[in-house]
Amino acid sequence: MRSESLGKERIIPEIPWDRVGVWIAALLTLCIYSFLYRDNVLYKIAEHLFVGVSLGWALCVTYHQAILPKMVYPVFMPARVDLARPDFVVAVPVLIGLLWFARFIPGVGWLTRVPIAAVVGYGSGVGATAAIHGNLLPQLRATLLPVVARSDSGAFDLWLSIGNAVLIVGVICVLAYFYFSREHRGVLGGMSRVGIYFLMLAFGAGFGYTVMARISLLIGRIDFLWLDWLRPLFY
Amino acid sequence: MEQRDAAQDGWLERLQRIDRRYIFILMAVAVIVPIVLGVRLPVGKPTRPVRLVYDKIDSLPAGSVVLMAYDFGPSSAPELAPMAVAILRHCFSRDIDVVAVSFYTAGPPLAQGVLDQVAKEFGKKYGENYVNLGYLPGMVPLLIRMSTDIPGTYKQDYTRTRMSELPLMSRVRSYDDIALVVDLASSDTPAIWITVVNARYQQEVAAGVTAVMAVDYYPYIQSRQLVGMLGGLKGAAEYESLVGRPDEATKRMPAQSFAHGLIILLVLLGNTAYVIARIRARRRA
Amino acid sequence: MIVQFFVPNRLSEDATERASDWLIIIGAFAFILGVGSLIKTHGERLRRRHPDWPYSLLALAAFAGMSIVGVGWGIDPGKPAFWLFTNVYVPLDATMFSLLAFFVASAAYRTFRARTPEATVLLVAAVLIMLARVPLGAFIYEGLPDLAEQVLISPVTGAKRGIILGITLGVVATSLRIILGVERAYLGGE
Amino acid sequence: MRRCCLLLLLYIAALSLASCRHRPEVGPEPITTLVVRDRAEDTGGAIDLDWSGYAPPPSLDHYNIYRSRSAIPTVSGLRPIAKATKPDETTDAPTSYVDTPITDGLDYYYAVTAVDADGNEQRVVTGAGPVQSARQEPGPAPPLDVQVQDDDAPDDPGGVINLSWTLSPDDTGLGGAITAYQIVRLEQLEGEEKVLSDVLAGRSTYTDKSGDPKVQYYYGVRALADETVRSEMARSGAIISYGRWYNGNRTNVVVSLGIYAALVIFFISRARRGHELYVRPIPGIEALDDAIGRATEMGRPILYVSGLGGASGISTIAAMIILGRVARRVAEYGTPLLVPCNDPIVMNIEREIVRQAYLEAGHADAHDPDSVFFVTDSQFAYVAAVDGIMLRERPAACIYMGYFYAESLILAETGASTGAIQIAGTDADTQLPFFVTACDYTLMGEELYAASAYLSREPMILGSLKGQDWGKVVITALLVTGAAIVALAANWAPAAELAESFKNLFAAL
Repeated sequence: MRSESLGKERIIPEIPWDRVGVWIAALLTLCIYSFLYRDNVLYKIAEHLFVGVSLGWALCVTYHQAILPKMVYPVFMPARVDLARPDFVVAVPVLIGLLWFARFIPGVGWLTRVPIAAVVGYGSGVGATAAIHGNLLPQLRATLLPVVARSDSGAFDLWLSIGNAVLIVGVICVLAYFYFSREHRGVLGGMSRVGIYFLMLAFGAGFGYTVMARISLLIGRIDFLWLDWLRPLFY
Repeated sequence: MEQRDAAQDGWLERLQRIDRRYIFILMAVAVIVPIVLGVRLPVGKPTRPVRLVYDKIDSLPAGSVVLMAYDFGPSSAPELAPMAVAILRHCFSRDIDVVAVSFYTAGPPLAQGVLDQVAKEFGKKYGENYVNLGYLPGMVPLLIRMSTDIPGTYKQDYTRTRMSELPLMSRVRSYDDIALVVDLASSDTPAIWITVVNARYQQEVAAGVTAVMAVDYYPYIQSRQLVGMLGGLKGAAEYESLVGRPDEATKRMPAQSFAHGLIILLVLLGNTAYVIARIRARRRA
Repeated sequence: MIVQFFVPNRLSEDATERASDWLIIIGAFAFILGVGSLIKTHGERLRRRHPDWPYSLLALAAFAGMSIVGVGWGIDPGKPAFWLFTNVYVPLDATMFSLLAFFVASAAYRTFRARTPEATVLLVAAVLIMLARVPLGAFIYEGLPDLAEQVLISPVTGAKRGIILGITLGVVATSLRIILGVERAYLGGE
Repeated sequence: MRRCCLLLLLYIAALSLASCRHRPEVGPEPITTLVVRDRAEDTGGAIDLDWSGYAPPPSLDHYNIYRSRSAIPTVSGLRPIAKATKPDETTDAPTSYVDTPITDGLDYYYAVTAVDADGNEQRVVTGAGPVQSARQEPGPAPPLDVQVQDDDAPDDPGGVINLSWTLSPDDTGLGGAITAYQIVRLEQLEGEEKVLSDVLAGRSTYTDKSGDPKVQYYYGVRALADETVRSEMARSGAIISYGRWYNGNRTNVVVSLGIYAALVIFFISRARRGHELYVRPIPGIEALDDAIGRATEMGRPILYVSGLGGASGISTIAAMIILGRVARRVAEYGTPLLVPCNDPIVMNIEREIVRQAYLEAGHADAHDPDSVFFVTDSQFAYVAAVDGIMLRERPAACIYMGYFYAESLILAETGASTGAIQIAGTDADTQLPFFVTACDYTLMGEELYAASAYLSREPMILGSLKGQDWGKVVITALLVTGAAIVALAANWAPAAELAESFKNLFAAL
């Protein structure tokens, strides 16, 4: 067995020697793992508890971090949000927000579309410019690479050149795959076939990277069960 | 002869369609055994993206401010919390101050735990050397707002202390006062930091991401939109070795290796069975 | 039919600020409707004595308990709501996520078969990365981690960039359709 | 039902009771005397405050200090300029304070209030004043020649002023007699100062971004020797800053958006005039109908998950559009539909969409509004619940459209284990590998948006798809040209400048 230094400096989950907490956490962890065998009573308990607690937490967070500082304080306690005088403009979004409930009142149900338009309109307005500015232009610029590349010393760099060429071909072929308004035959067909290989390669690599992350998480849980829950029972 | 063939085919078939639960058991064993027995393996040399982050922080003068975004919840903490610890140790050991934010509801308490733990090691004070601003919803608009007025955007910190009472915040008005943003993320928030904050305000951004996302962010390193990146537990382990304090991540690497080995073995096994079965079928035909 | 009155005026940073605050408030109201939906679903199950009604009761009780404790006593560290958060929410969340380790293994085993050339490419790339990302890979062959990154970085970056560019065009086109009012399906009608 | 309502009422009552816990009560004992006077033997700009107060330690947390140019009858609406807090748990809060820097020769009024641990402030205000600060000892030589200039960068939002000055003759750099320069801003030449920042000795420029555009300001710079010893203030002339209406750095964004919008609008209007448009078949979409058909045959429901993106995300919007078509088909066949939601806004919109779809299909009576329901906004609690639904309701088809995070594989593997047909579509490129491996059909990236266009068959939307394709052609052309130019530049020096300017076309500033 390893030395006792292992148990120190644990960050997650941060449970201050509270054995009850550890026991609850450990038992719930096992409840979820029981799902791997099949759906059962324990999993159902954990699942419903989880749904309830998570929504309750979300309500608390909304209350403390959105409702109070954005709606209540600006009007009733301006000093708490560093405002000199009450800010009554928040009434406008409050009214728009109330329109969500229009659905329950016959005849004015269409008013629900006002908040919908607000949310979706905002998203698309920000989305369009952000997409071009943050994605399209920089990504294009980064792809402008010399296919006949020289290393810093000025000598011809074969590997870099190949790498750059592959990259550019990859971008173009994948774009060809996403060309919708023409049948994929001939040159376009060939390019889109190549594009699929590029996509598969990227997906395979993505999968490989993910395997690592997911296993890290499992290790985290097993670490918790072992170090925080079981091991102290023996020592 | 005919009968033996069929029997073998059956065996191969079964190997290919093995019940998922056997795989689950194998996986559990592969992870539990190294942890319980405390197996050790070396970490290996740090990769370039990790080095870039380390070098960047290492080059900042004392008194600079690093903005750390804790954009992850407890579920990704096994991967990202060790990174946070390693990076914080690096910052605090170089007298760099840290402002923490979160665009993930469950982020702030985690941030607080990690910050307090590392601050204690280095005797750093809350409010002077580090601040946790907590979570606010609506990431993109917030980021835009922070470009002009960070204290005004947050108004109060995570424990609802007003900005005027946090000495560190008097030095941090906008991105101009921030030397580096480090986004520790379990979702696509680094892309938002890049597209909004790096693109618009030329703020340097580094990322610590889960291993899943690592592959997505290579293009950004190459296009220099990201200073560097820590990917997954391995990235954290590498940073730990750069900072010279092997910890959590380093200890967990052996179980990681075992589990990877298992999956690769399974894939090879499945494919061997598949190929043999196909060759047999073809030969019979 | 619907006026796109809410497209933010990008000229004014002030307007953007306002808009974001407003969206937070509008979102808070939608949240109330969401909570109502949950209460209704589970309340209905209770009333009809659906076979799973005890679980519904548990979910409602957990929700009510958590929200009352959290609203009343705050959600800062040291408060009861925070205790519930760390000892109930956190482990459940992390465990649910860690189920992926098992699913990744079974998905890899089930579907990683060299059936077609495309599938083979996927398979090889995945195995290569898996090996390279742990010390085990360097154990087999020292240059493997570097080799894997080198071989994969160009084509993978290329493919990703292709996807990103395509998505960007799609995003802008969809945004344009919405702003021009051509796309109205999201409003529930045409 | 009545019991439900009763429970709900009880809950709301408990919640409101709980939220009432933080009611302000009577504050702590007020302070008794407050003495304010100019600090002796300094170089000006400092006022000493001393007060005495009776407040037993548990009820007193700290003192708030207020300053104003007029008498302070009440502190409501004012912000404290400082707080005098206990240095540690065992020591009482201090009863004196030095207010610096302030402007010499102006009248100031002060008030101090006691605040208890719950944040309650004393009601009765104890104030003092007026008082003026004055210079009583010579300090270091001031900096000279303060110049101000309105910032004129292409992305200037207004309110940005660049300051420069000549260093004080006493400034010998860091470690010398002068430690720093203090920058202040004034709205009137002899008015109140607002301290902006201190810059280290040896520096002679500063940019103020905190001002408002179209407001006249004066600036002042002082050399600081230490906390109380400072030079006279060197003042600048008046300046008003103006912002730019148009961010010149972003011309390329406007131009590309313009070109692209023109392309899209051109094809949309062409489509409107009845031009036929071809769209290549997308396998995943064809599979949607089969899946609905199969579910109907089996008499099992269809599960539609529209991702974890918010309502304003483009992929979520695409998912909603597809949901609209699926719901219509489902309404025609009378197949049950389950739409668990993760975002309350999305839930509300999708309810509306599904209701409309049933209405259009002429089966408004068969519509169950609760088929679209909210689960929770927590990622994994949501997944736990959806997994439960899959195993208990056994849907014949699982459709995942929209933006996904790590949950993609949990959903897809659980779905696969129940034997359902699975169709996925996402632009979350991290999650595509999992959908591709675990689902029967996957719409990759842009295909998701194209699918919504394809399904609607509406010429205008197809037209925009055509515009998108032309966008790709333009990008490809740019890439090929660009790569050629860059390759040329790498090997032939004269082309380098051309390559640089070409690259700068895409600079995102």
